[in-house]
Amino acid sequence: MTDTAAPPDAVSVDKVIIRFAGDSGDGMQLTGDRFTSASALFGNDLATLPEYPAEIRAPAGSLAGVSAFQVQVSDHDIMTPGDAPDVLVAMNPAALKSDLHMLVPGGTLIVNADAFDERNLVKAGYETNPLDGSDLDGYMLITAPMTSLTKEVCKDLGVKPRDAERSKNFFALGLVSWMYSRPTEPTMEWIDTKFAGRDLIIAANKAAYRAGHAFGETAEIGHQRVVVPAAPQQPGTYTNINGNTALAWGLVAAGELSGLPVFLGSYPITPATDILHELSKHKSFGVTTFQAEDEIAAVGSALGASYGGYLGVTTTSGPGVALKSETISLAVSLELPLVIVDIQRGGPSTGLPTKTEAADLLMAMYGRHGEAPLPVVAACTPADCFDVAIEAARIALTYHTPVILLSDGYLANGSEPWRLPEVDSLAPIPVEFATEFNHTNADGEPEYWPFLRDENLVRPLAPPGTPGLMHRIGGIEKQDGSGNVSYDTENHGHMVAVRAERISQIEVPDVEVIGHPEADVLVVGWGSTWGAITGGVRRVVNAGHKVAQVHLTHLNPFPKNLGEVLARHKTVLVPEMNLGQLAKMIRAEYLVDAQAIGKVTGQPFTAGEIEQVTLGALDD
Amino acid sequence: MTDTAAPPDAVSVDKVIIRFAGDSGDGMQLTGDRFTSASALFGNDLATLPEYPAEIRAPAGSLAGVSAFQVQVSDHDIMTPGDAPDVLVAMNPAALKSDLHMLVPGGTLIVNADAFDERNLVKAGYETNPLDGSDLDGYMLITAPMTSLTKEVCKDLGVKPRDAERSKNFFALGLVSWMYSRPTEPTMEWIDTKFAGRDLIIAANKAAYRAGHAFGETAEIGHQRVVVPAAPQQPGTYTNINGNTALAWGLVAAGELSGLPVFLGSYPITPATDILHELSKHKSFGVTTFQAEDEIAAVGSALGASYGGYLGVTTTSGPGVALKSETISLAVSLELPLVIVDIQRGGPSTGLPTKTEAADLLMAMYGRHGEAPLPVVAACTPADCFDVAIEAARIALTYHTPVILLSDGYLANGSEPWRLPEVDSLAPIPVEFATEFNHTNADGEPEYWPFLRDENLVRPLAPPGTPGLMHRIGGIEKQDGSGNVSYDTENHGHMVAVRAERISQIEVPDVEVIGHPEADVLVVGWGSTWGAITGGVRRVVNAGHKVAQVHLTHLNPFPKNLGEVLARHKTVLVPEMNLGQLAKMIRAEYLVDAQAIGKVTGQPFTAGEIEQVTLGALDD
Amino acid sequence: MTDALNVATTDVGEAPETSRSDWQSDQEVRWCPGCGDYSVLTAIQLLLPELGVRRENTVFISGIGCAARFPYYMDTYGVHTIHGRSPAFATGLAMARPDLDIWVIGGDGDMLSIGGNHLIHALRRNINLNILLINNQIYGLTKGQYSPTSETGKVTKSSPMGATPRPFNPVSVALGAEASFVARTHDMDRKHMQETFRRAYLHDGAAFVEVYQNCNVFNDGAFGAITKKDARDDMLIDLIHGEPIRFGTEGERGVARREGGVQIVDLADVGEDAILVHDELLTDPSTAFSLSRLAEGPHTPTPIGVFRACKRDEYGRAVADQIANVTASRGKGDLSALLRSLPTWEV
Amino acid sequence: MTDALNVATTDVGEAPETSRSDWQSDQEVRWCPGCGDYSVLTAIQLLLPELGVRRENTVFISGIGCAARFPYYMDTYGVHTIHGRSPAFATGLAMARPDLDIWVIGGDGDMLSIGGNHLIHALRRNINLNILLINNQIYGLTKGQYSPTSETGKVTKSSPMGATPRPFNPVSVALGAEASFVARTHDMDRKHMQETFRRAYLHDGAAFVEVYQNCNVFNDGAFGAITKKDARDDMLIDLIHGEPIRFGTEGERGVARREGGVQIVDLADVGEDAILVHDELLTDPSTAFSLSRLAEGPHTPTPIGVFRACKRDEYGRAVADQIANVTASRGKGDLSALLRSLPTWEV
Ligand SMILES: Cc1ncc(C[n+]2csc(CCOP(=O)(O)OP(=O)(O)O)c2C)c(N)n1
Ligand SMILES: Cc1ncc(C[n+]2csc(CCOP(=O)(O)OP(=O)(O)O)c2C)c(N)n1
Ligand code: SF4
Ligand code: SF4
Ligand SMILES: [Mg+2]
Ligand SMILES: [Mg+2]
Repeated sequence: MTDTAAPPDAVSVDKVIIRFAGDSGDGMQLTGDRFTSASALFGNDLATLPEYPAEIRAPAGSLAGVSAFQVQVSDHDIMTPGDAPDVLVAMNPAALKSDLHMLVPGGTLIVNADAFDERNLVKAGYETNPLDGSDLDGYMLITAPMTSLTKEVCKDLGVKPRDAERSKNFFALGLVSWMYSRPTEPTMEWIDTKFAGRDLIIAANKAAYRAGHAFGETAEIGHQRVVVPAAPQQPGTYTNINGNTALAWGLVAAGELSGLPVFLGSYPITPATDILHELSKHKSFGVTTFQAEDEIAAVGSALGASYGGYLGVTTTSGPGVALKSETISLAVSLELPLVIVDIQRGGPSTGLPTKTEAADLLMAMYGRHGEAPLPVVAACTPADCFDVAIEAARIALTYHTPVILLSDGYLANGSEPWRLPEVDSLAPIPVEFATEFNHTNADGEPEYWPFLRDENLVRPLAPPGTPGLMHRIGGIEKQDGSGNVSYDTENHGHMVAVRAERISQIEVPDVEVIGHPEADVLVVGWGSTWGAITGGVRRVVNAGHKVAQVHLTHLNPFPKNLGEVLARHKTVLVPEMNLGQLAKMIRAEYLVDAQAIGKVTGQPFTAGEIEQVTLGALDD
Repeated sequence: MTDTAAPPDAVSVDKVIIRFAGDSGDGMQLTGDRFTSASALFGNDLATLPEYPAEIRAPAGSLAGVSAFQVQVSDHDIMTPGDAPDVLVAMNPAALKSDLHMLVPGGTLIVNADAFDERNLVKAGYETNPLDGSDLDGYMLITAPMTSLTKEVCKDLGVKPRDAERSKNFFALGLVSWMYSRPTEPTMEWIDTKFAGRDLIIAANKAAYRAGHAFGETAEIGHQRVVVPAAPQQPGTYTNINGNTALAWGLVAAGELSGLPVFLGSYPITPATDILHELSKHKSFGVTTFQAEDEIAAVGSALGASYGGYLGVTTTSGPGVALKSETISLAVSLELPLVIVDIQRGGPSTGLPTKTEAADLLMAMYGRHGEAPLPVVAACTPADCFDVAIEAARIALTYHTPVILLSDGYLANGSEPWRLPEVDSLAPIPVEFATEFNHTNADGEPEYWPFLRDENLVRPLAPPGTPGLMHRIGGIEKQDGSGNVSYDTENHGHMVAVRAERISQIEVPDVEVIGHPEADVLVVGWGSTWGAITGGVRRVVNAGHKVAQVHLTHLNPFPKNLGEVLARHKTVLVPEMNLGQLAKMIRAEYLVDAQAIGKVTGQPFTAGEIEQVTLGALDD
Repeated sequence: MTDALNVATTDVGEAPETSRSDWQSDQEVRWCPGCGDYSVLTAIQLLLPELGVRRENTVFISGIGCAARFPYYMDTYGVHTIHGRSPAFATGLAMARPDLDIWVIGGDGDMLSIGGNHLIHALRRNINLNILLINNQIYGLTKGQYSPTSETGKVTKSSPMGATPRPFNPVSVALGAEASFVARTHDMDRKHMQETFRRAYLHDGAAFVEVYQNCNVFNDGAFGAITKKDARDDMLIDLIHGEPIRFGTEGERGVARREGGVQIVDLADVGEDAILVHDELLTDPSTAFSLSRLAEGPHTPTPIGVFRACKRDEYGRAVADQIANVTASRGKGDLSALLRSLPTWEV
Repeated sequence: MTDALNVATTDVGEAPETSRSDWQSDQEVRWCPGCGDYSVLTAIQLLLPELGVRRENTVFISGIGCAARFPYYMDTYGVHTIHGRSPAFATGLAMARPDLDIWVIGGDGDMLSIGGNHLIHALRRNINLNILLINNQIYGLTKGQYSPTSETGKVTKSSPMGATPRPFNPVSVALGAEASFVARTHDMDRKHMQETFRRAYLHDGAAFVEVYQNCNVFNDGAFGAITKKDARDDMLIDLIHGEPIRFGTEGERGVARREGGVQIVDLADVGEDAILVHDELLTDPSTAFSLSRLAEGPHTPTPIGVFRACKRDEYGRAVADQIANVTASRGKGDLSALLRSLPTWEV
């Protein structure tokens, strides 16, 4: 076994999409993750899509229990985990049944033949064994007795057959690593660290990996060895990161940049829980995490901490935002900083908790009683979650307002290589609390007015503990300036207008138009559709069509130049993982005939789909 | 004292606007109410606007404690309680201070001179007594020592001075009734009933009323006696009703019309609480009322009752709707009937609980996670609350969906004469529950599919207790048809589409265009702005301008002809008690440059304001 | 019109006999292999045929969580609502439909964390519900965070250094909330579960049952110290109405009163007469409360069985009675008369 | 960077002396004349100068309701949040700012109806808050609906035929929820209030005080039977740590244990030695719970004073300690290192 990254007999391709699918117990996420990491270390660009089964452990071997991990590995800058896999690894009949339709025609199909026994076939709903018939004729089929070969190599190590069986995913990894010329060493090292202290397991996993690798070398699997060369990348230090980790780190960074300790009030909910898990680990940054009794207490405690001078944050998914809306409305009224993170999932109601969707935009905008405007930002890639978390905190702390940050299940669990920023290059977030009187009353005495605004209409903040500046605030309408309760109707009208204006005046960067300079069709996107749109538009532009793209990180307020950009293009398409929510906002704001391209199947868009609709729009 | 409705010396006017203002303890609401009832019995058309002080009892005599009741009495069909009062009754300095600016120039000002003592003047913030200077020169000032005269006439009755003082509002009522030639008898009868058993109070109130009446007759108050003739009205039986009572009765009626018992789950909140109070009285209609521990339990219990085969209803205001949104999303997913009533008030947050506003429209539309569409209807006058409550129930029970009904504080507490419908003329709401299997499974066995839809995409309902039709439903995505949990991504996309389509297909009546047939300016309204818009547009049309009006009872789905109607007019104005929420919806839907005319001062629009903006739009 | 619900409900008369399989739905049960929820399900599916109730009159209402998947597996009516809200939904249903047998089922997170308020209000009101709180001292469905019943110091993904707050004792919470029926059982003893659930079913009003349940994936063995077969004799104190509270292989230990509570004693030390005779019917919940304090957590001898079962007005019935009384005294509502109940005038 | 909050907080050192007026804000107090809330306000404004605390370190957090207007009248920091959520808001504030004295104040509707869950969780966690539940057994602000503490049968606008559910006993609820400090006082005795609030202030952790308060507009006289001057001797049982629980003009009655609880006895019948000596410090809350059951409602002799005051870890400090410990052992977090904590590679 060699560790040459590019063996002499390998053909070079510019990208490959591989999908590992198996039972939840088969370790497919780990396998996919390892393949990804090895590819990342090798220097490829990549994008991943883990797909877990629905929340409860389904019976082994069932269709409901299928877990899959798709990764696209490329020698160039890519945007998505790919449209259709070139290679499908199916560890059991259920995996084959559920995912075969995705494989490109003529694609490579690797199956664990041992798993295709009577019991598993029945569970997957096969009447006859698909490996026997001619159903798979259109694919390059590689059947490997993964379980038995793994048991075999483990026997000598003294590993019990039942334990040995668990290592069969490393067989698959070894085989695919051979086929795609991935380096072996990083995986060996990783096994050593991951299973440190459990020597038998280390030995079994390594043996299985090597067996798979050897199977590739020796068995006549008829598959050409392939290499995906490294992608040209900006020099720097890279790590492979998923969206939720990046988001958590962004919040830690925002705390450091602002000099404020972070307080996270949260209640577990898929797919947001991992942010709570991650932040719970970072106490040495002064991060306080609080697992509240429910979402209302989660946001309430975060707001209380913000009032106390912390950077208050709350993380949740759609159902949680719905529950939090009354308190968010209080935050709007109190004009306190607060970051509300919504990792969107399939809805309505409990919906599809483990599938992605982006249908909470209008709730973020309007899901509160009364006129209660607040800024909304959205992340576009896993690594971007880091930047957008900082941006959300920056807006919250600069303008003293709650901010909603939208991410989604696809970004949360998907990962990509991330060139680490230099910490010193991150812009500080200056925060200054009030320490002095700011007003003189009729008797000529100085006093503190909590709602005396600056030129940006921003009020001062004096956390409790500040000598002399004692004051009272609340959710009842306040006199602008003094902050005293006011039932005055004119003042209320004024305050409603001021609250609207102060949000609409927030400075956000202009949108950049990417693509053809004189495009007829403009594709407008937000959130995790970025990758698919960029990929799709790039294909169409490369094919010579007049198409361009803008991406919105800031959904409220919109970038100042957006209206003018929209006006320049004949056709405006808005692909979204909902029924057209951003399209609605654009239409209302700019009276532009933005066409909604909705996808709400719990699956992200592929670049191919974007390519199709864009071409379709060009035809019109 | 005569009871001639139109004394021979009276001048006739077509309408008068009277505002009674005093301390919360002065009984102004009762006074206004009595004046209104007497006028109603007399045959006038009328519209009222009660204005309570903010929720906590303010100190007597303070500005915060002013309570007022405005009524417009007319000989023709009127729409609003009037722009500016012709007559202001000010029972104390605070009332004068806070409301004088509203009075029309040259208007009649009636004050209780006894209340203008040092203490009260200071409390109201007057440095000198305004009755003394020349500040009131522009008005027809009538000062009456109401307190002392009332005490005087009560002395002989054996009423203690402190108790007698409480009757001074009847003095004011007597005086104004004399001036405006209101019949006396109904008020005497009403006093007898209202205070039955408390003879001294009856005597005191009657004596005070007569004293006020006599004061008008005898004192040379220099005010011409006036009569507002009866308005031509459709023959029928009339009652004077406020919006919350009408809404409660509408719900009772919906129960009767559908044959379903009504279940109200509610948590008290201003200005919705009175609906709970009213429905609690109607147990003999089989109405169950449940004061829940919070809004979430309120809507949850109502949904549980709906599942059990009741007409489930929940009533609240904006903060409550925010809290209920997660459960409403469940109702969308379960496709169960449910009526959610939102009596809007000033927001955001606690806002202005006793002031009106209509800024919950976009929350009603979009305030839920995921794509969770539901029908939205809004009432336009107090009496209309009856019809719209029935309409909301009809949609909920016909299409098996939650429906949001929007009313507001102005409608809730305001009243108008209502010609009672014949009960037999109300259209029944047919409801049929499933009793039989509706599907045959693969084995040829019959079964019940809870999500097998009819041609309107409506699913059947089989409440528990129905033999044989046992089934399970939940908030997780369901397979269309069988209703079983389904994580299938295509099915989810299908269900999202079906849920959207079934709401958008709901049949609602077309809008009617009122006003000039070839109007350049179309004024579009919803909710309680109806009166002001109708009044304002009528004035402009009568002045010969090309202006028309449409009113939307149905906000989702929009009436089918709305787009075509909008397209016919050059300018579209949308006056709303918010910053332009309906305007946003119209712009997004029809790409029409609908202009938002926002008013968020806790006060309804006046016809005059609508007249002004409409004229302004004509100038453009 | 509205006097009777026009639902085609069951004729009166004997319910047909059923067997366990009649209560099993066609949905595949999807808990982790080895999960304690299976035995709870079995206990219920074995009990219901014995109760002689009708499937169409039986409803399972749940929130969200592993335990809350329960309704899908029962061939009865069922609603899988949202996290924490099952007692609220069930309250409306129970008030509307006193003819139904309603079971509310959910986890410790569902009913004591997000749903705590609805639970205590349902208990206070004494709504006619059989409430099963499946306590595994962990959030199962969201993959292992500490719950309001997790022991102090519990290390989980959301508490890597140990969770600091003190847990609720669900039996104490229920008693503090005026519950009229409070019991505890565990997933390792199907018979005991069945008997406890039967008692809950027979109770008129809100019956609260805490079920210790093993989550073998995220909190394996949380109750092992007391529920393992060979530990039970010494670690489970079975409360039986009218009997002295004794336990131990030979019944050699028992519970006796002491100043300000109850305590575990050796019979050898105090004699048989000192042992407390269990009385579920006491109107004063103080003794039941004391019993709930015997064990701080499931690792010292722990009482199971019915702590309290006392009669109190059921809320739904009280509300229905008001409706019936008014209707009897004033007659059925007349809509036309209602519209004319304020002063009217003719034009 | 984030080790210390960059708020200009007070220097250490003695707090300056203050007088009552220093604690009065410039806002006009707007309760109904005669409302019991006035005397609660006075008690607090008289107590705080005695405690020698700093105004800027004192915060009042409330929800919505008449009682919840409290913060506006105090010249301290204050937030009038939303209905039911004050314990949640205050929990975040207390965890963030252990240097503050936080008072949470609200009505029976605010804290036991909509806010019940936050309350019991704050008590369970033992967050460092002084919680005053102003119980007038009615919804005052919304003009008179029954509350979760209204007596069974209460006729109000929302219960014209009488409210049917059984009320909560707030002291029992708190004890069932693991509260470490539980007390009761009433608005007619300023001294008693002051002393009870002082004890709450001194308690480390969550201190829960139920204050019987007369709403003279919507529920006048609800507590009259026990709080009227001439009734107090016979109707209020003042719990004093270390002393036999006696009451009556001559101290002729007292509280004694009985099987399964406590009861009121005549000293003449049982003798002085039978009288229970009050012990707030008992770890087992059973006796405190029994005492809370002595009166079904405020019309028979009712215990006031401190039911329970026992030491337990305060939550905020436990959380802060974890942060301090990690920081001490691992050093302050280094962002650059964090970003490099997963496998990295160089390009
Ligand atoms: C509003 C809302 N918040 C959070 C969640 C996520 N969630 C689902 S179940 C659960 C807790 C599960 O724990 P438990 O109730 O103890 O049930 P178990 O899974 O242990 O049986 C949580 C937090 C949700 N579905 N909805
Ligand atoms: C979310 C929400 N629901 C309801 C209300 C209306 N509301 C305000 S205070 C209150 C109850 C007041 O009772 P309590 O808490 O006992 O205080 P009290 O006025 O008696 O002091 C209610 C229902 C509200 N403001 N917000
Ligand atoms: S996670 Fe735990 S509670 Fe949930 S199904 Fe698995 S074993 Fe059972
Ligand atoms: S309504 Fe009652 S509680 Fe509220 S201020 Fe008036 S007397 Fe006090
Ligand atoms: Mg659990
Ligand atoms: Mg109260």
